[in-house]
Amino acid sequence: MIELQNITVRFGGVTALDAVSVVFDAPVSGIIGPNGAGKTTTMNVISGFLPSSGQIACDGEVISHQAPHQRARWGLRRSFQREQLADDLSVLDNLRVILDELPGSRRDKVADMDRALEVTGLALKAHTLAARLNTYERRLADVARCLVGRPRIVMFDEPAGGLTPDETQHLGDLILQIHGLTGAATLVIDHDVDLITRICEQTLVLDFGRRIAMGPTAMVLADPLVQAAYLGLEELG
Amino acid sequence: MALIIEDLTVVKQGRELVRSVSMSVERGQVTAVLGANGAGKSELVLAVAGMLPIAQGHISVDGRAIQGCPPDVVRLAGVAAVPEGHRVLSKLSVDDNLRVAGSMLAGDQVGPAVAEVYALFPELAERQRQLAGTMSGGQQQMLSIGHALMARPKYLLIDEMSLGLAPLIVKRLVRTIESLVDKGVGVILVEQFTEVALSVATSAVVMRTGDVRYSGPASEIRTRPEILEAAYF
Amino acid sequence: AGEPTPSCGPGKGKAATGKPIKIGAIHGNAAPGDFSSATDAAAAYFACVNASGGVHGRPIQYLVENDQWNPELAAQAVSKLVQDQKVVAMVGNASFVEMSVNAPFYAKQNIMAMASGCAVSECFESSNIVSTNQGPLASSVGAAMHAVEKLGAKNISCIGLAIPSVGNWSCGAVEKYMAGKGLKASSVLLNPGAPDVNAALLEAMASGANSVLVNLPAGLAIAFLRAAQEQDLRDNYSWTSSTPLYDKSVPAALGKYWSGKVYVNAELTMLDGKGADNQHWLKVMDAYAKKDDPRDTFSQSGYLSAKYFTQTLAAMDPAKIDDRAAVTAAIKKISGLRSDLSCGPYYVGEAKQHMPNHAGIMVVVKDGGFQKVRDCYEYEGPYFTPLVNAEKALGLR
Amino acid sequence: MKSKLPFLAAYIVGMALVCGILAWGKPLPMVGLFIVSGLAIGSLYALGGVGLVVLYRTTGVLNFASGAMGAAGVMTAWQLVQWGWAEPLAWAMALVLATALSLGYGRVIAPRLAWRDPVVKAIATLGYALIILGVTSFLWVDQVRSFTLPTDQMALRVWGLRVTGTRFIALLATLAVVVGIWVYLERTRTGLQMRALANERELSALIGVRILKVETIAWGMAGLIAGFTGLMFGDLIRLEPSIITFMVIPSIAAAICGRLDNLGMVLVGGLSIGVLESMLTLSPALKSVRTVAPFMVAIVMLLLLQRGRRIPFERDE
Amino acid sequence: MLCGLVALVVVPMFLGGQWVQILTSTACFALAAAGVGFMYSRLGMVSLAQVGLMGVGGWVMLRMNHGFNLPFELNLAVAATVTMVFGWVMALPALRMRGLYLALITLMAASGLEIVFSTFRFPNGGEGFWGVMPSLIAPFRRPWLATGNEAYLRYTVVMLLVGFLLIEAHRRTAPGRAWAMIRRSEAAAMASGVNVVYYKAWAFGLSGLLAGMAGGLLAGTLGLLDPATFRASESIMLFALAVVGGARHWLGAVLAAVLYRVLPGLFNNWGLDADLALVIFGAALLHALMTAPDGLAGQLLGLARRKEGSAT
Ligand SMILES: Nc1ncnc2c1ncn2[C@@H]1O[C@H](COP(=O)(O)OP(=O)(O)OP(=O)(O)O)[C@@H](O)[C@H]1O
Ligand SMILES: Nc1ncnc2c1ncn2[C@@H]1O[C@H](COP(=O)(O)OP(=O)(O)OP(=O)(O)O)[C@@H](O)[C@H]1O
Ligand SMILES: CC(C)C[C@H](N)C(=O)O
Ligand SMILES: [Mg+2]
Ligand SMILES: [Mg+2]
Repeated sequence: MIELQNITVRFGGVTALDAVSVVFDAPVSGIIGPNGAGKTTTMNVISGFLPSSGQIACDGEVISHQAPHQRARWGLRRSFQREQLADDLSVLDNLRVILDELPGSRRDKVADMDRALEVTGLALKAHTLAARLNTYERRLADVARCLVGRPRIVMFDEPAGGLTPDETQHLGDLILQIHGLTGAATLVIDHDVDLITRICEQTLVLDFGRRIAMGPTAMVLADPLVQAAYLGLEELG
Repeated sequence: MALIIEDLTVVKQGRELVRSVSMSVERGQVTAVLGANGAGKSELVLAVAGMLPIAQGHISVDGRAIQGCPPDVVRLAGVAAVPEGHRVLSKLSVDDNLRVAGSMLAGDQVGPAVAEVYALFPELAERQRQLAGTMSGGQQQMLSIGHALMARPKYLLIDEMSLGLAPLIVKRLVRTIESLVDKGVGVILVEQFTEVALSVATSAVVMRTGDVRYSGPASEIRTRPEILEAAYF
Repeated sequence: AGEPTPSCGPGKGKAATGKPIKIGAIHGNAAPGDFSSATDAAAAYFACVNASGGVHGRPIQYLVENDQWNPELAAQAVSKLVQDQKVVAMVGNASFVEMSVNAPFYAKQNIMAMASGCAVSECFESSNIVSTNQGPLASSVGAAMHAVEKLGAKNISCIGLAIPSVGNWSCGAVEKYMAGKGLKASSVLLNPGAPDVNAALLEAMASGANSVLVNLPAGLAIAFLRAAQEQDLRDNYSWTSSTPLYDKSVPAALGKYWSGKVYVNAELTMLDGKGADNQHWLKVMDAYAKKDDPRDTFSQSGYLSAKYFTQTLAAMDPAKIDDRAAVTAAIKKISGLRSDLSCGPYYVGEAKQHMPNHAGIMVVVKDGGFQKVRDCYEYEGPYFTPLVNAEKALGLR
Repeated sequence: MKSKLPFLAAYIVGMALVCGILAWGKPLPMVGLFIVSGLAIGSLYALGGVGLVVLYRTTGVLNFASGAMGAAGVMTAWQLVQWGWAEPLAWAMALVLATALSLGYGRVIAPRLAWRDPVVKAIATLGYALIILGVTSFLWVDQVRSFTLPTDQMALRVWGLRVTGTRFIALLATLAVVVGIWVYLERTRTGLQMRALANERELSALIGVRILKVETIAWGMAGLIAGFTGLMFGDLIRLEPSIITFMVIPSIAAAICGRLDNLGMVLVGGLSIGVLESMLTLSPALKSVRTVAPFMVAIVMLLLLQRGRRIPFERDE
Repeated sequence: MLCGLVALVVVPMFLGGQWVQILTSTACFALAAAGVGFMYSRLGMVSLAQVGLMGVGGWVMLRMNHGFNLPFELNLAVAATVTMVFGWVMALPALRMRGLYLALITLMAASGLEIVFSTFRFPNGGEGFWGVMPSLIAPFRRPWLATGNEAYLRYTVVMLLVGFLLIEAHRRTAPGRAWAMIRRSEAAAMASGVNVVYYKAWAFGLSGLLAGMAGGLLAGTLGLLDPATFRASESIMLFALAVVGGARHWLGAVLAAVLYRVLPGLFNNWGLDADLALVIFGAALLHALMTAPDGLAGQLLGLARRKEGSAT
């Protein structure tokens, strides 16, 4: 369960998030909204990259006072809208960076990484330099990074961007497995409404930094406010 | 009157990322380029734009050869490319980004051209003074497309047009493409959302690992999706 | 043209043959300054010696290295000369860095360096280096003495380099000299690369001095004097300088403004001096040096070192000439050599400190050139007491 | 820009405080002398810094060779005057030479390094500086020279210090460049294109900026400023190629005060560095290291300007 | 490896005194170049103060030598540690900065050090804290294993190898991975649990440690140091050469030092005018930067690899 309480973020005069309060209690939840609505900003706040007012908690544990790297060690994982694997490390080493910072025996860590590579189907590419991966493989590696080291919150920022429908399908399946494998709560931002509909039980809709809807995904998408602001259905109609 | 790519090969670090690819688009037509990841579509776009060296092949615009020309000459020749990954001039404001993209227009043309882009993307108009680097991913994508539109091109190449854009915007863009095509612009559209691409395309090219696997009318792919499937797997 | 080519050394005309005697030298020639004129002159002199029959019939092979103002290169150069080439002595060295780096090495290898262009304290306060030139300390004290005795200086501001072994050392000696006279002096130290000389000028003004002693390399000194000119201070102070300003290109660079106002201490005789040795120096340079090799104080100094060295070698047992220890011993025995180029006698001796040349002349910048205003006078001050005692012991006084 | 004003005010107050402490107990006329003298040298730092920032903002290259170009120019001017050329012609030739050197680099070498990171581009100019310095010191062997401009004869007393016409020219020229370049970059199309190019050269080309043309103008402009700066340094500092060449390092200190971006701050930074350096002479303990002032000020400024900056998400920045 | 060891023992015996000196100095600078090189290639951080830091190490080394009667190794350890801490203190406030700004702040520090060195000089056995006296310097104690010049060269080369191994050990373990991540993006590194400031400071410290060692060893070659060696422009030059040599590989550091010390030695031996040598040097620097993006080491290794490829 992820709780955001009264989160406000300002950039100079612009209010990117305006007193947003929300509780995500599904295994996989979505965040949607028009461009610039504040979705990425929300993830950045959760990661601790941006100063904000308000409070962030997970399963009752407040994490908003922690530095970003402490949150990561605590169990926060995320991908970026512009993915950011270390190009001069192998896929395996990209995972190992996370485990390096965590306690645990070497053997457990190796097993942990093996499982992540197995699940994502990257086992054969484990020793390939990240620079050699194509877009899809990089997304898979992102997922693998989110599987290691006992994650508690996992966040994906537009994971399906630039993927083909089949790749999106497969990636969606992987994301759905995360909760079962690790117990982590997952947040997904994407503009692919089909993907959100398929994998997210509940969805938050932001517009101009404000929460305009929250609830079961199907219900939220049927909301006329959401349709007007995001899907543009009536405009087309 | 067409943008013609013939026998194009692109080599990067000893690997042939694009191998003898030929395709063309006429003024007022849309060619969709489809294919799974790593097919070499982005490299193709960059090569046409003059951003990657070409190992072999010819590219011509309305009969004039442009292969080997630097990017600014290619754009002056009327070909505007939107590269993948919403690239913007991060330290310049939105307004300056658009103005500088209008460098080849006559001085009095710049204002109206900027206004047109703002009309298409009111989201940008609200943020004229904001530094482009601080905008959200989708906003940067709009700006990146705005760059290309500023040149009032004869041919437009867009790599991953819908990447990071809200459905509402994608719909709006599709209509814009259609109206550009009506005005006689030739468009090459690289898309993962095949639906979107095929809804506007007249012809289609399907690529896989650097090769062309299919080239023909778009309608055929719409009716026979197995062509695509073959290219994807 | 038409003049007979000069002859040098003990030889009697025929060019020398046989196994060469290897002599080394190190000069500094790179970005901040060119100190090669001493070795140029020494090379010309040795060429002249060889053409005139060499020493004991053998030619001198003169090996010159450039330290490029780089201490490591200086150390490498000396290794090459002393260890690899096995030179028997160093003659004509002129550098800002070489001596401080290599002084311990010379002592350890028991080789003598008869230097011609010493600038730093280590050069004068070392057992195996002896220099023909005076360096900043002696020259500054000489200038200060002139300022006090002839220009009415009561309080001197000594403008030196902010380098302990140069500026602090030499301006410090000026302060001690003044204190000994019951007068005042202070030091203003400038960083060699400092772009701003104005603040130093203001500092000098603020010290309450009535006389300014410029003890800087020529380029910096000119910049300093131009700052003073900018403030139109020519007539508010008396102006003296140590040797570096005694250079042909200086009067032009200073311009009319300073004509008759800047008094410069010269370590050796005037460059156009009429003495036999000075004339011989000029002739040797014309005959054996390049046209554009400078004819300056360092050149005189290099000539003199080479000449004294040749004399010493010629007086040695020919069998011992390739024996470095013997050559060193012979050099250390030098005593009472005289020349019209310098005011006092030249001597070496066993000592931790060598500065045979501590008397000089004064010239003034006048009408685009220099005029002599004071002939040979010996410098006073506590620094010279041990030297005077040594000279007494050698029977030179 | 607006948020910088209180910062600027705080900076000036801080500087005044430090100088006040240094001047404590000293007679006022003397303090005045040191302040004016500091402003005089500070304006030279500023001039050098402004030249660097102009090129950096227009091409993204921090040019370690600008001092060397200026040095080559002023040495040439000196030589031509020695050969009896008319002075204005000799000055013009200095500007022409510096501009040509700058253009040569901008056209031949800079494009081949365009894709390297800014630090590598900067150190490459050091290579060029060495070439120019080497040739200059080879052609003009070590010898004392001096270079004077007729404006050295005119002077005005400011707080007891005589300030020559040349110094006023240097200061006014700095001001003119600050204002002129600001207007040029913000108000003209070419200026805009230069900013774009400095931001990202490849993308600028893609969106239609005529790179060669714009870069030629930028390097030409920078060369002209470097040549002028060389003439000023040759007159006001010393006519020694290596000294003028390495003046680029304290000039960088001034440039840093404006974060390589804000020309106004470069001016303020340069002047305040000069004043601080001059005032340090008043402290017996610190006067021997007063030339450290530019670097200390630059470090403090950069740290202050850096405060509160967010994590960079992108690779560049 | 064996060949290397044999060469290490044998080669110095055949070199002249001059070349022993040159190579010793080369080894010292290779150590320092390795420091800047790894920081640049692994983290994208540029230090333009490395030679300045060598000066700090050298200063401490001389201070220790003339002040206390301790063995060489202990002095060297102190010098390296002090320099490391100095590097930290210098870098800590600068760690939020990146790219050119970080480089320039280190350049400013180097310029400051240059002035401090030239004003106060290096200790030569004099009185007081600064320890400078005007006459002959006091003796310097070399390691008891290596008092002769040849032995000292071997000693320095061994220390250089130790330095390389230290970097390599880092590269293959957690710090190396964290650095690669930081280089990619600081945000991504933090999101992976990497304490960015800590690891950056670590890198600076390691680089400073190597500089300190290098400076201490350099002090041992002559038994004294001169401020002219540690000018800010030398720091820039060393970084430039580290890039030219190839920052990603230890061979690059060696090549950088060879260009920095051996080449000028050769020029000097050939009697080339110092000014013209500067011109050649500058031109070579530019040429290498333009044509060898991975440095000379990258080119050489690429060549070797291609040869191997065609052989098999
Ligand atoms: N430094 C800044 N200054 C001003 N505005 C900013 C700054 N950084 C972000 N913003 C604005 O904050 C808003 C929120 O951005 P955010 O990246 O969260 O959008 P998003 O919902 O992720 O959009 P997208 O779907 O396009 O990725 C945007 O309108 C952006 O322009
Ligand atoms: N420098 C490089 N060296 C080796 N391979 C590379 C390099 N750059 C890209 N590639 C590879 O080239 C292939 C083609 O890339 P490209 O970006 O053109 O594909 P695409 O069809 O646009 O797919 P998408 O953009 O959806 O990933 C990819 O497999 C990629 O991994
Ligand atoms: C440094 C200078 C003041 C000294 C000069 N080299 C001389 O011999 O007098
Ligand atoms: Mg976003
Ligand atoms: Mg692509």
